Amino acid sequence: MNKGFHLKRNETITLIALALVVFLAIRAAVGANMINDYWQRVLDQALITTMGALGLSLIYGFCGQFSLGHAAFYGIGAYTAAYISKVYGQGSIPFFIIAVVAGTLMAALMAYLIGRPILRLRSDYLGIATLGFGIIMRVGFENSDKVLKPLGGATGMTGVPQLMSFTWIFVFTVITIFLVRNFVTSTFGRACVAIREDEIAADAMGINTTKVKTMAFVLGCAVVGFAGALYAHRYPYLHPSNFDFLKSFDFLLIVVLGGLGSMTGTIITAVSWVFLLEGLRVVLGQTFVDFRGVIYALILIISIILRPQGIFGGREWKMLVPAVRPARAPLKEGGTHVHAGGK
Amino acid sequence: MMLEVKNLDVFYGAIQAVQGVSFHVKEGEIVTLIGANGAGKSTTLRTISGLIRPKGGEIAFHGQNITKTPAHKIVRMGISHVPEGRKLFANMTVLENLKMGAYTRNNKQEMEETLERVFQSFPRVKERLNQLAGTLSGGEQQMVAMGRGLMGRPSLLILDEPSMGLSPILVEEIFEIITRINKEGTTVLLVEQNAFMALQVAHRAYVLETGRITLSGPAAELQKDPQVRAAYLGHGA
Amino acid sequence: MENFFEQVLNGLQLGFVYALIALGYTMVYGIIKLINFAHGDVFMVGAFLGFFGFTNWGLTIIPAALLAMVICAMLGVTIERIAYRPLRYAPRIAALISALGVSLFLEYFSSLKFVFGPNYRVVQAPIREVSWEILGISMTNVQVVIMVVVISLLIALQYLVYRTKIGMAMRTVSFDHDAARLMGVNVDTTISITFAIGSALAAAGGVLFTLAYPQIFPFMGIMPGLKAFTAAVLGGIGIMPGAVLGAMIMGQVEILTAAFLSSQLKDAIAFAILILVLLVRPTGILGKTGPEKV
Amino acid sequence: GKQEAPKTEAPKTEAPAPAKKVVKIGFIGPLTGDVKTFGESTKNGFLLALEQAGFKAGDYEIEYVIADDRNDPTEAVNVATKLVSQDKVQAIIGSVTSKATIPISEVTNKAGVVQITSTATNPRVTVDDGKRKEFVFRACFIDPFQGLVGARFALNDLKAKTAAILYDQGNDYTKGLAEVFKTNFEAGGGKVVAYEAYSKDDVDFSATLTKIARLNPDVLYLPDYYQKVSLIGKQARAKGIKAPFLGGDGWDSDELDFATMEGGYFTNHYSPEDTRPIVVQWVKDYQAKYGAVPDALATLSYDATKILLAAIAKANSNDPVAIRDAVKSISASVVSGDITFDENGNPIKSAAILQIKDGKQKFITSVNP
Amino acid sequence: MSMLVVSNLNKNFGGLKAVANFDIHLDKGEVVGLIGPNGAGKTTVFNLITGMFPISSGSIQFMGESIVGLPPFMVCSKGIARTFQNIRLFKQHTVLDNVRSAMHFRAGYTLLDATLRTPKYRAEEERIIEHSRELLQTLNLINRESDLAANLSYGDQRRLEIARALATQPKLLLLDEPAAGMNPNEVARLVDLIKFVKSHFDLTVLLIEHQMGFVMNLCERLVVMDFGQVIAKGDPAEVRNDPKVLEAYLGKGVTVA
Ligand SMILES: Nc1ncnc2c1ncn2[C@@H]1O[C@H](COP(=O)(O)OP(=O)(O)OP(=O)(O)O)[C@@H](O)[C@H]1O
Ligand SMILES: Nc1ncnc2c1ncn2[C@@H]1O[C@H](COP(=O)(O)OP(=O)(O)OP(=O)(O)O)[C@@H](O)[C@H]1O
Ligand SMILES: [Mg+2]
Ligand SMILES: [Mg+2]
Repeated sequence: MNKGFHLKRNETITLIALALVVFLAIRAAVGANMINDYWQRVLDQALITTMGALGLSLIYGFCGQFSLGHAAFYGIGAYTAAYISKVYGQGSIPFFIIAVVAGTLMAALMAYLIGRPILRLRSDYLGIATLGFGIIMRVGFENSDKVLKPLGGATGMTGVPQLMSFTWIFVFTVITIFLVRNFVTSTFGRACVAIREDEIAADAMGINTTKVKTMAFVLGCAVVGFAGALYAHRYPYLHPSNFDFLKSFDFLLIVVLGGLGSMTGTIITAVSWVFLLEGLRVVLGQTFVDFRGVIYALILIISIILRPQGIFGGREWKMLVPAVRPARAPLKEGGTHVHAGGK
Repeated sequence: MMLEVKNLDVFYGAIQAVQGVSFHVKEGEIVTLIGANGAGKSTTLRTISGLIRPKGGEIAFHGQNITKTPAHKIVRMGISHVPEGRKLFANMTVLENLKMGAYTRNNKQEMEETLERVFQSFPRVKERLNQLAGTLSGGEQQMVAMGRGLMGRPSLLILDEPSMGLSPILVEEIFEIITRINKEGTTVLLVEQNAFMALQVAHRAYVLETGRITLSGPAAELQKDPQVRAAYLGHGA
Repeated sequence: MENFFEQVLNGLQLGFVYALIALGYTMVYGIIKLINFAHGDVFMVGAFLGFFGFTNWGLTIIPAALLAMVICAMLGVTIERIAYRPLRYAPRIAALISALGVSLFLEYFSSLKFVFGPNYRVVQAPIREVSWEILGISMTNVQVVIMVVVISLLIALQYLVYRTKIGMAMRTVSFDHDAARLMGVNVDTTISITFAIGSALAAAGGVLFTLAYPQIFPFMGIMPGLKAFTAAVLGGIGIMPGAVLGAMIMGQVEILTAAFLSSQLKDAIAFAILILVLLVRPTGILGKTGPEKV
Repeated sequence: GKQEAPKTEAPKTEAPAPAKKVVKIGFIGPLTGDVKTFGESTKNGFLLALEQAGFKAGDYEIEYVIADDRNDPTEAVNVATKLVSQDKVQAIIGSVTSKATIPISEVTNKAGVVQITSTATNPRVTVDDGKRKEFVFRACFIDPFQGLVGARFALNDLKAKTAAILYDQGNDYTKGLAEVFKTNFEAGGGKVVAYEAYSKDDVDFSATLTKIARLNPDVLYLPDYYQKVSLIGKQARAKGIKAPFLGGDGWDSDELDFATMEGGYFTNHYSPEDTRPIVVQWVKDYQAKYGAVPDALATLSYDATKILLAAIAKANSNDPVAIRDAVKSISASVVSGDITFDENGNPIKSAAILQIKDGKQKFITSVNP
Repeated sequence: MSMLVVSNLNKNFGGLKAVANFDIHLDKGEVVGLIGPNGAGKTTVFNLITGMFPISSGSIQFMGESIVGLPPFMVCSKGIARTFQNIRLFKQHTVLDNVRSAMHFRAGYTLLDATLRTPKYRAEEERIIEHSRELLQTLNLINRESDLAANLSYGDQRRLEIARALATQPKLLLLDEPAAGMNPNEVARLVDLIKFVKSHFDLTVLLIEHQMGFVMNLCERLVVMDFGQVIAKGDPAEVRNDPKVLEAYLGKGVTVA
């Protein structure tokens, strides 16, 4: 067999090139006044949501761990970063970086502390336990001002320097995509899918399921914590209701509509979903503004009925898939064992 | 004619699993379908009992077209299908599983009698009446599944690989039971991997290869057919 | 001490109210393994219908409740037809997302002006509240009605599912649709009946709920629905006595925390206890444990 | 690079005035979601004010855009950005809650668009971290005023020595009132025997009410909206609490459970018994158009819009800076009283104390700031 | 050399004694068959050896070391791999990925290597694919490597389970009814395959099977159990004529190829 030539090399470069083209196109559109502040903001929100959804995609889409508390980690990342940036940073870039790193790590740490015990639970039970964690965190956010005054508690937090721009957010999104892709296409990602498909068999095949599940959970939460930290620097006001269980459902439906185990689906759905919500505003105009929620719900029901496996269910865009060359066709029909043993 | 299948075409999405299959089963017969893995045997059976809708072809039971009849109505017409992989109700007890077999029958007295007959065929089942079916061993489950099929007092019993995973002594027993049920008046359509045994108990047989019937005839004849021996009986090649 | 007993009684009332919703939730889950997020919203529709029954249509409590139950049963069957049946062979999560969509739809649609409208309405109960003093603790007729209804429903449902033919059919459907069909069970009908019963239960819950907490609005189903579902999980989802037990615990934890610890923390403590219980019993208090057969 | 950051934010210059003689006003409110009913009221008030003005202010035509924030902070920012950068409005009326209004104020103030919120009471709407948001105003009281009035009324008129307070921990309106009431009640020599929180979705208050019943306070302060206090009031009476209820302008609605709240007092912007023609006319017009008695939310939104229109007329300009300056120095007579603004964009106006008596609101006294 | 020594093993499920005082002893390089009536406890023995269920009492020694109480993945990493009676593949994984997943604990790179795509990651991934493809080639599945496991036919799925087990590079292979659902012709091919695999990978094999043709052709030694206990052991010829085995398991008319 052709030793050492199983992996392709080029897809990373293609991906970077593509990102660059997209970036320049958007910048050009902004320059030509084709994208105003509003759509720019929607785009930024879409990218931040994409990051968060990729985090859940790791946890649920790839590793099959049903989490209904994703937004809580979004909040942990956002509040931690916001606190540091507001109280110590006051607009300085080094502190901003420290803030973002701290937000990410705090989300990861909390994910580890809660994930370690509860990842033993299965499917709906895990879902409800994570949901419970989300509600506990919300109560925490609501009372946070009793511990750290600047967090604002139930009345929300203002005064975080708005340092995030499209360029930053775009670069971070691309980095996140790479990170998630590299994880998913490694042995760790394969172990995750194995656990999703059959935890008992995965265990029997030597996969330390507790460890891998925790890893995916911590990583996925770190990613959404990171997204939260960016959110805090792009949206001037943090409020506990930004991070409650209804927000967790938003992430969930993006991951499911995108198709479980598909990064492509998650990314495309996250962006389109945010644009859809805002687009409805434009489409419905003032007369039908009341119907926004109704139409949103209908679109949700219809999309899932039309594509129950999600838009990209199980499939992945070429540039994101593990680049394994196809096996060279075997020389003869049949395998080696045919010649061995027996008659 | 009890069961007549004509030109059956069945698809899974774009894949055609059964292609123009025709065969029939006469009252009182044991007919077996044999063929390699993935030949389409189970698919054919699932189509007869209404679990899958065919793309083309016709199925008639006692002359009545049942091609479009829903599965739950077909059961009432007297066809019991013991599916591949047993499909027991894992979280119900053995007894409840058996009672489910008589779901379409409303006669309590009759049910008690049938139950007794099932116990006679499978004494082991009687020992486990209150165990949850999901915790039985493979062989035990197969016995319950067959028992459950018999509880409906079918005129046609469809068995999909009843000997799978059973110990030799039970395989023998299962085939004995099949013969006995048949003698008592139940017509049997049997799918088996164990072609050797199947051909021994059956009156007639059909060979299915990648979705088509390639051979048919009296079981005794097929047993001697060199092609069949080579492909399905494992010796003589 | 008297205070403590009175608080326990408060907890009982809240617990029974949760149980009322949790029973329907757990039954539907038990049969089709779907977290029917729309259950809380059917409950809301039931509450509105009851309200219209006794304020606009001049009905007394029982006819109003029956009417609400019948209409909600039809609503439940319709929802299943449109939003869940097409997903019967899809992954479980697809139906859950659809349920989420239905839930949002019912909430937003109901709050349109020409439907129920967005307003909060005060329900003037059609029965007069009477309270008795027993050993210094007061109890109301509403509390008694709710307790009696929950306990009878529990017994009726247990009987239905474990002793009747339709119940047997439901349990086979819960396991494997094809196998159920092969027994002669009409799967579609069975699921429709399940939804009809579940939704009628939700409606009954909605009407009784307004007796205890006389206020209705289109989003009223979310929190009680969530708490009831949590209660069902706590007790072991799919198991009806578990739903009642879980609801009792949720009620007590919430009330006792608010009474003796801190009203701010009551949700946090309630869910913390849920998580702790699940860690000890991963499938809920009455949930079946033991190794999976490999 | 680091120069980038400010660029994508709206530049900190004032929105350009259109060449035509047109002023575009945006309205933001929760028109969908669980507080849609608040959004509807404020929208009604807004539209009625525009209609009565004939969509004109001074020499200027008024155009308007209506937008929904679903009472969600993220959506509020998006929609405010949309109104500012896409619809290019010069002024915004809205939103209802502080949770949606604070983020909007961050956008409007940066973009130089005038904003008047009808009902967001949190001080941070107009002043944050000691920095005044020059373009942002409100038509309602801020929490300190109503809380103070309530506390004084309890001490002096009701002669209360002890009070119990229940508030929604997730809602800064009720939380703010509760805090200020507590401070002032205690400062005035009273004793707060219970200070208890609940959450927005709670329906059962029996635990705290049982506790409070045993403490037997002289007054029960319930600074929440009408629907919640109706529910709490009912359960409080069932628990045998006899003390009068006291609350804030959130009570002002036709949908308050008058039977339950009978005998309770609340602070408000005006009294429906007020014979000023503007009040009488307002109630009449609103009823004619919408078939309901206006609640506090509708009234304040109406007032906010009227103030804005008056300012536009006074400035006779569509330049947001000119409009802002006109608002600052305005002295308008609107439904909720004669209003001027203090340096923080808060209205200076008197409060009324009303009682629920025989199923109606009854004027008790008026309190000046 | 002793590969596996199980002694006095017991397992109760509630009141049911599924395994009772069970003993078995495997030497390196042996192919041993574990047979017995349905419900005798054979699968349970596999589950106990591989750590799926906690044992009630007894001892299990693998290469001189006790593996009692180890979780399944540890048991696997010590060198015991298994297949399942009811096929448990990773259905939505491709055939190649099924095999690669089983090499997870042998992948010699860290999360950091994976994230940064270091040369080490590349080298190891190359090695993993190389090895996986060799296995697929051996098991005649290479043509289907990019198909989803769910789309394979039953026989292919059984062979993929064996390939996946081999990917963990075991010393001891436990096969639970590998020939179930195969026709005699396919069974004969499977016998050849297992013989080849055994010698090629230097394995010890313990297998459960009901098809006597398969067992007699393949196994050097048989252990027969009933009601959780060993009722007979020895070479196939001895066992076949043991009256207890005949009565409990084989029946009279047993046909052995
Ligand atoms: N649900 C399904 N979706 C797609 N393809 C299927 C499905 N079920 C079966 N097939 C395919 O249809 C063909 C026939 O399958 P079937 O199960 O009828 O074969 P069989 O003869 O019963 O084989 P076996 O002996 O393995 O049971 C096979 O190629 C199989 O892969
Ligand atoms: N998880 C479990 N819970 C309860 N009982 C169990 C469990 N697993 C197995 N049993 C019982 O233990 C006994 C042995 O089962 P086991 O599956 O080991 O049998 P087996 O020898 O493999 O049979 P077969 O050849 O039919 O597969 C059976 O009676 C079975 O019902
Ligand atoms: Mg088959
Ligand atoms: Mg077994």
